[in-house]
Amino acid sequence: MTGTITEAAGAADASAPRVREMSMQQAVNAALRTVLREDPRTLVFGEDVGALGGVFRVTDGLQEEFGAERVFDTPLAESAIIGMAVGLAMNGWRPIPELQFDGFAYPAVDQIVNQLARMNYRSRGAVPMPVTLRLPSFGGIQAPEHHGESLEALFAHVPGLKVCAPCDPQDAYRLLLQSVRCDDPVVYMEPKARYWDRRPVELAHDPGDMPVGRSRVLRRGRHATLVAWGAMVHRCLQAAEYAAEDGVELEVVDLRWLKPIDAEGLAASAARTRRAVVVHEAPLTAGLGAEVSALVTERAFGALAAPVERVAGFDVPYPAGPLEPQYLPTIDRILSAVQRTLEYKRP
Amino acid sequence: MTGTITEAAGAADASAPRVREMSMQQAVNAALRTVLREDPRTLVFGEDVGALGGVFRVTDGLQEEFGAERVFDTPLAESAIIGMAVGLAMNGWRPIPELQFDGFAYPAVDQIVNQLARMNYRSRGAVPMPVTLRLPSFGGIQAPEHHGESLEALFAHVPGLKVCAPCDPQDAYRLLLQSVRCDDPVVYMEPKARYWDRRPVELAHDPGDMPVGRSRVLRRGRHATLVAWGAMVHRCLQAAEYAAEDGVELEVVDLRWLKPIDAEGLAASAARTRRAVVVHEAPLTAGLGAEVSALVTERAFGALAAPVERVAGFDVPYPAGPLEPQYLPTIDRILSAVQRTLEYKRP
Amino acid sequence: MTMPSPTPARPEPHPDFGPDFARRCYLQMLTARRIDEEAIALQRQGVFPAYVSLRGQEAAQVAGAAALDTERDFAFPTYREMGVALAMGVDMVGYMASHRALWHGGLYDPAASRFAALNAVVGGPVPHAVGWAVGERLRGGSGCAVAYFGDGASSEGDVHEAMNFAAVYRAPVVFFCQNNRWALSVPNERQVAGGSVAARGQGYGMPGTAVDGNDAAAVHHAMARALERARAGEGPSLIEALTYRVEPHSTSDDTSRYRDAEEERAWRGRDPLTLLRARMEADGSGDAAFFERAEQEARERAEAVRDGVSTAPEPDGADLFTHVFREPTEELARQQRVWHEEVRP
Amino acid sequence: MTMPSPTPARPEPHPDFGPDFARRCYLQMLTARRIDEEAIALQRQGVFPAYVSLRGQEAAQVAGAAALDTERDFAFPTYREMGVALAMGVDMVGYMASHRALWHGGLYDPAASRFAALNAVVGGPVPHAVGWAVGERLRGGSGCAVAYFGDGASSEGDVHEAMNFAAVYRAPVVFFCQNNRWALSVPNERQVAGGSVAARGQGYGMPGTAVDGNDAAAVHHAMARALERARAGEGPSLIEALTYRVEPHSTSDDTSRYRDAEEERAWRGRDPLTLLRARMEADGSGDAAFFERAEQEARERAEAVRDGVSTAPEPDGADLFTHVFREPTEELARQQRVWHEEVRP
Ligand SMILES: Cc1ncc(C[n+]2csc(CCOP(=O)(O)OP(=O)(O)O)c2C)c(N)n1
Ligand SMILES: Cc1ncc(C[n+]2csc(CCOP(=O)(O)OP(=O)(O)O)c2C)c(N)n1
Ligand SMILES: [Mg+2]
Ligand SMILES: [Mg+2]
Repeated sequence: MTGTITEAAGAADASAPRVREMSMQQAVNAALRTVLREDPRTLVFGEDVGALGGVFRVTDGLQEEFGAERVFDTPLAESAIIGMAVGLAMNGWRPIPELQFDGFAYPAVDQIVNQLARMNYRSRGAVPMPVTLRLPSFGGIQAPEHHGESLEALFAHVPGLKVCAPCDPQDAYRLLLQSVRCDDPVVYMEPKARYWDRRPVELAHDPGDMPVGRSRVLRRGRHATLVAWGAMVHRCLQAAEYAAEDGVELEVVDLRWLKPIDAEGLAASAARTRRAVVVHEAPLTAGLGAEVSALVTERAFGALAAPVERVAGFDVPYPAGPLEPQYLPTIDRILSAVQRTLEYKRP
Repeated sequence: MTGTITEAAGAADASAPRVREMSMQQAVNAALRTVLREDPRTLVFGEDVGALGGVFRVTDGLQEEFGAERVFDTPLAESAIIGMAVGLAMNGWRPIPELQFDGFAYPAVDQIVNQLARMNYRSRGAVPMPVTLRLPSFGGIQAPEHHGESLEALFAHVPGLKVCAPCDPQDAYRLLLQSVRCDDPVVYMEPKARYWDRRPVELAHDPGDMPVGRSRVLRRGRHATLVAWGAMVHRCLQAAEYAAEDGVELEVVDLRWLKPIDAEGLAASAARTRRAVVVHEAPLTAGLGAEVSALVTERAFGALAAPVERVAGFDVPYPAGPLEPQYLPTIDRILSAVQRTLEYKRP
Repeated sequence: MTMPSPTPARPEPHPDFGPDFARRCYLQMLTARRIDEEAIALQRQGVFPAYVSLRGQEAAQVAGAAALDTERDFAFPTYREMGVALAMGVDMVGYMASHRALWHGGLYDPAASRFAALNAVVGGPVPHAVGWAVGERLRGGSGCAVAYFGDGASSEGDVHEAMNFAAVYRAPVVFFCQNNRWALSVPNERQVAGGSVAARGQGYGMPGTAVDGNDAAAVHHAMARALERARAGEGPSLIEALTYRVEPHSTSDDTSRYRDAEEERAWRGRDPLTLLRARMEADGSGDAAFFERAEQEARERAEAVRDGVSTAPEPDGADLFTHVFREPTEELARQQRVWHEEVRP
Repeated sequence: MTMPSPTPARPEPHPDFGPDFARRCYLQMLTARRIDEEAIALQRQGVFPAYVSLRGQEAAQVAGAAALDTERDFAFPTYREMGVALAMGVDMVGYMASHRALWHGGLYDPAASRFAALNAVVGGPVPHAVGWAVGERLRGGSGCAVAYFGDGASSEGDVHEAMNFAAVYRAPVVFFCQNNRWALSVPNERQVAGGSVAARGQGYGMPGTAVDGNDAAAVHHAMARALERARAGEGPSLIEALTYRVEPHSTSDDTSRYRDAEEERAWRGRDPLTLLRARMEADGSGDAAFFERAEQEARERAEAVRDGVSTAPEPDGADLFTHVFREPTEELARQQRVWHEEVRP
């Protein structure tokens, strides 16, 4: 594993963008190398990100390359990790803290919501917070308790935060660069279940026509739109494959930015297909799917032939191994929801 | 102030329900007295709830009546307050912790989400958590920073939690009794702006036909439904008054339970009026209004003549005094939204 | 950065620590060791997705927990307290079920076992112990709460808040830190400012004692004294059992990235089982026959646990919904119907 | 429950604390007192919705902060550090604007003032000081961070985490606790287990010193030493300034519910201004003319601040949106249009 990571890192060395196959975990690593190189104010820190290279090896080799001053371990305390990031930003740094797992972001919520997200506002712009909080997120890897949570609804609700979640290595690379270069705090949610997914990645330094807040249509279709982020994008693409076999053409939108949300992009797609299904891992109630549903309905009501469907985790604590596949949205559930939108008749 | 509270407390003494005018803050006090009396396992604790009687005097006189063993101050640490509540519940108590203000619930989020909400699940029902977390909430009193926040979307998203918010003294009394008697953890959100609102209260010990999860129609109307909770209910009622002058009859639904949400009740009302506007103080994006919008749309799509409108706080940090009235949903904004739903034409 | 290594107390054995007690401890420590080995094997065979070994911490866990009164005390574990579970008589198949990922909290009854559901939030359960203990005093009970946590956990705010609460309320709590020198890849030197968790006790006005965590008698002594103190109404204590995590953090970990194999080897040489055996051989409380019998019993028990957990049925999908609330909601019932119609395998 | 009262250090004045310095301190302490009085009056007149008085803590705040180098150090206040702001040269109208609720963080520039925006989260800013200090060392700078917090705040997990981080990183931080005996209605006895915040320092391997917080020279000495130590790369220190909140917690508070008026009276008798004046009269660093001039200057300054803050314009509603992000979003622009059309007064 180490070997290939080094190779990926090597790829980032040259200035000209080039295409290389790498896993998402390697793509994030390459992006971290890029920003650590391009901006001496960037710092990477968190629990076990140094010598160990992080529990997912995402920070592998960074301490070696950039030294223990710019890439360092912290003691085990999430609130202080974010509090320290705030203080570092106040002193001109661009911190890239990692919280080890989604469920361990909760102890840091106070520092995230009450401090990080509003320091720029509180200081009327005198104290900006260019902080990128990396958070290995979501489920799908049969991990222990608190290692499969989806906190995007919480973060998206917080004024002053931006939130994104890539679904493939290319976007992981691009979104991380954008997040770190952004002068606002960004929560960057890495879908653990896709860490080992290998794809060709162009190590381009420029996000091109993908500004902050823009979604992507990953598959065109005309019968209904599927909206998802993180690992669920992949599942939606699979569902679209199945549906295509039955002649149902599904459009798949990768939301990417969970705040700001590309309301226009979503509405445009839903207006074209007249039907939408939003899919996420987090529990249904008060999940971000509700926001997507509301936004689409507000902006495309007249065009909709059926109410927006939500396929989400159930309103239960994220379960242990054998129950995980029954908790997460399945292809069947997605297709059933599509079916309902297609068969919907006004009473 | 103390005098009237004592009077209210006196009212709770007798066994027969009787009607008395009291403020919401007195009604909560009376409800606390009732549960402290009826169940020796109940405990009230938090910062300054003892001798001071709480910063809003909601726990006034309780330590005097029930002793410093059952009503006590804690050191200043929100996470430990909830962690202690979890441990007390594990030892058979029914804790009623207070967190002093909404914004200071954030340091306790880890204990609330990762511990309190899932201990019953984690233990497969062996270790229930009959905890009522009292949280003075929402804005409208021109308070300092972090004293005007609305955390209902966060709590409603957490599996294992129930959440309610009364809008008047009667319901404050009833909902607190229900919350404390419930064997699940309940977050009980007290709208600070309504603490001093005086109304007749019947100190009935039985919630009657208002089970957990049931909403109330506070005003009948046929042109559109307004949905709100906490202090915004009052504002919606005012808006309905104004609208009535113009011949627009608005139905006003007090949601009361923010989890579980009365989806059926909402849908039934919206189906009758064919239009709905949800109003809340929290920022718009990923607020509970999105859930209400999605639920109503899912269940009443065919009947809706217009998309559900959301009138919410803006996606900005809760502001200081003079800007507060410009942040909170105004009657004008509510009426404009109503107007939009009435004028809506499918493109 | 170097860390002043706290000098651990090496007290005389507590009066309770007689020959019978030593034998019981040894048998349980050995059983824990054998179950641990079976668990590592089960992980290698793919039966467990992952496992966190307690190897090297058997004395800290078993000999300490042996001082608890399981009729009235209550333990609050993290994810590594298998030896405590064993010493307290927890159903070990139910305990191990958590590592097979059958149910996060395990499949034993925490209330009946007086051993809380496994807790993966570092530091998270420590305030629960304080709440429980405050409640115990209010009830007029004489039980004590024991909060288990690691050196890494000592950095968490919750642990500080809990200690302060306990000392303010003089609650009957023992804060039991197993300082195994590593918190995943981070050593004490970069984790525990000042170098001693025990030294934190003084700041709260409570006794803080560092003991040799690989010396069963020393750990037992410290725990027994702390429990006596708590039961006498004298308030909480903090014990730091100095030990070592000889295995990787978990089966997914790779220690070669961050620590010297030499260090591991040195500590394997201070094996708590070897140390206890030597003591027992010296004082005559264990002879060859005893150690042979112990080995056999431990092995049999470990195999039974292995077989039990390997063949335990997977939870039914309906269990997703059953324990979320005590008082069910219509919405969750509706979601369960969706599960029933669209997911049920 | 009784609390062992820590014996405060009464060191010789620091060499810096000469006659000029004493006069400067006295003037600023007096100015803080007069501004405080004006603020209370403004609250009574309804100009401020509420106010938190620092009365009695002028020595702890001003004499400590006077040791800071405002070219390179940085202070992290709570909501009660008006005297620190004054000593550091913060724009006091901008500072007081927060109490008039014009803008939560105040209307001064925290970056330029080297005094962070007011922070109402008890304990919340303490880790910021550590991050700032770690960053200062990384930059090769020689500045120190000073984290202000109260006795109540010492119970918060963030304060513990921050101290541990600072000591692990040997960051140039001074943890400055103003122990004014009360956290709203809760006295030290039920807040600070062990009775001493300073005693917590040892647990992190850092010096913890309790000083008489009403003795300007003692506070100054402790702060100057801690800054020297931090600048020399020797790491963080903890200072506990023992003082007293002679006023209610805030203008909305009612102390008769929870404390003895006698206690307040006794502490009013230990007024830090009186004490400093007595010292100055004794050692000749202040004569009657000086004190008269000081009174006049303080009063004038206070009146200017009062007038400034009373007449400061209210923020424009558009400010709701301006500072949420550095890089604006379309959605927020849309919401601003809604505000413009449906709300703008
Ligand atoms: C709050 C929290 N943060 C992070 C983690 C991830 N994590 C699991 S174990 C561990 C190290 C714990 O070290 P220590 O407390 O010393 O216990 P040990 O594993 O050595 O027994 C970490 C960082 C966690 N489980 N909980
Ligand atoms: C995290 C948090 N919890 C609760 C509060 C409410 N509160 C404001 S001040 C205060 C007491 C603070 O006491 P202390 O730290 O001693 O500071 P002092 O007011 O005495 O200066 C409380 C409980 C808060 N502001 N922040
Ligand atoms: Mg450890
Ligand atoms: Mg105080």
